[in-house]
Amino acid sequence: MVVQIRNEPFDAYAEVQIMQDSLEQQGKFGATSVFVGTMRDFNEDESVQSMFLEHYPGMTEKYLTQISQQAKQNWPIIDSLIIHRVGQIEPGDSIVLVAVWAAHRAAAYDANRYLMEELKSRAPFWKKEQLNDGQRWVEKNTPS
Amino acid sequence: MVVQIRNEPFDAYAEVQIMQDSLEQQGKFGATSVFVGTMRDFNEDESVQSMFLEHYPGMTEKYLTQISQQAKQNWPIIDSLIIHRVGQIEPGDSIVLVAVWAAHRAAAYDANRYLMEELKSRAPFWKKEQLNDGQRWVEKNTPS
Amino acid sequence: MSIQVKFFASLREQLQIDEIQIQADQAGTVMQVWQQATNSQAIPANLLCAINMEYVGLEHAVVDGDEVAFFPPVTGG
Amino acid sequence: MSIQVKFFASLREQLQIDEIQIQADQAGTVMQVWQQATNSQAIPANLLCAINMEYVGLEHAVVDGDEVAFFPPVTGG
Repeated sequence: MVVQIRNEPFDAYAEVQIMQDSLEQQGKFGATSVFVGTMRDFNEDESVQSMFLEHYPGMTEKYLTQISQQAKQNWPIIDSLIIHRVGQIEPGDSIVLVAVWAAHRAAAYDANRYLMEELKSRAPFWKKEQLNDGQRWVEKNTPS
Repeated sequence: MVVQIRNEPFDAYAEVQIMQDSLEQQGKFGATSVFVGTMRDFNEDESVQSMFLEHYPGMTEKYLTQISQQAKQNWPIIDSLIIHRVGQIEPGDSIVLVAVWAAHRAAAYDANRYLMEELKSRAPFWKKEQLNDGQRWVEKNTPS
Repeated sequence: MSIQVKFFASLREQLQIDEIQIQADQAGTVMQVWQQATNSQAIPANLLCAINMEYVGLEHAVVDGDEVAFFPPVTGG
Repeated sequence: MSIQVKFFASLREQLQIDEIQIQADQAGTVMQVWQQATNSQAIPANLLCAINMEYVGLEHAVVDGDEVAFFPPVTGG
């Protein structure tokens, strides 16, 4: 179970491969579900130049660890990985990566989506978008 | 929309990255959902040495293309990728990769799972497992 | 009327037929193709059928030049 | 009683307070911490509160040494 906050761009699929290669239970996982959230260059009909992602150091890690533990209690999963960017972010950069390894697909899919929904609704991160003519805080996340 | 049948091992996450880099709509996808099915070294309480994956050439590609088109009709997705192995497969090899790119996460998750469920229930592939003491056809897939 | 018939996986092994071409004097159904191609062997539970690579039922009509396939439940993914 | 109070994101900008330490004579609630730290500014709709990095409600009790945080709805992921 790995949770990381990153200040620099990261290569999401390379990270999945690195963690997968390090799993002790090689040959035991039949299903891997991966979600990657990527910064878009527009939002709510406006072009977005870049973004600053603020977080609450300490609480983010604590919260993401708690939901990772909860996922492991709720579903028969083997392991999970969450990486989340903070700081200055450019369009095309990965913002969030969630990966879940399990023997079978239902647990992998369900736990992955649970982690993303919990992260989106409660993890203390805040986005501020730089537009052509100023900046704005994103006010709320969409519920699904 | 890409559908491929492969006779040789493939690097699932590298394939996702290659397809992603080739998408015309850079900066437009905010959500990528990836599922990878991997060969396990046991099944139904028995150790499995390797596996042979038979398919119906022509019908598999046709069927996978149909469900990819259906996914694009059902959800606001940007693109999708399906790669499926056939032939002789070893534990740890990727069997199937499904990736879906969308603006938002609900469409990416839902379309990905739809593709996997349709693939599992109807795509003409058949697995024959090599055990320690002989071989056996896998009789049916689990429904979820 | 000429029909190409294919069998896959465990069904191919049981029947020991990979592919066979059958001739018929008149139009028929997938069921009749099965009977002619297998010498009327019992139809397995959960048998799946396709004409020209599209799923069909046993009562579906077959026409000259069709490719008919029979196979067990699929186990890909 | 000494309480560390933190504000994040748009709330931090509006109040122009990043972090402040407040002293209180007696035990109180998160609501009272808000009032003391902000000079009783109106409580924003959808305000979120945490004590020691765990979500709590405004009526939750605060004890000496607690870290209390206030922030707007989260927008990560």
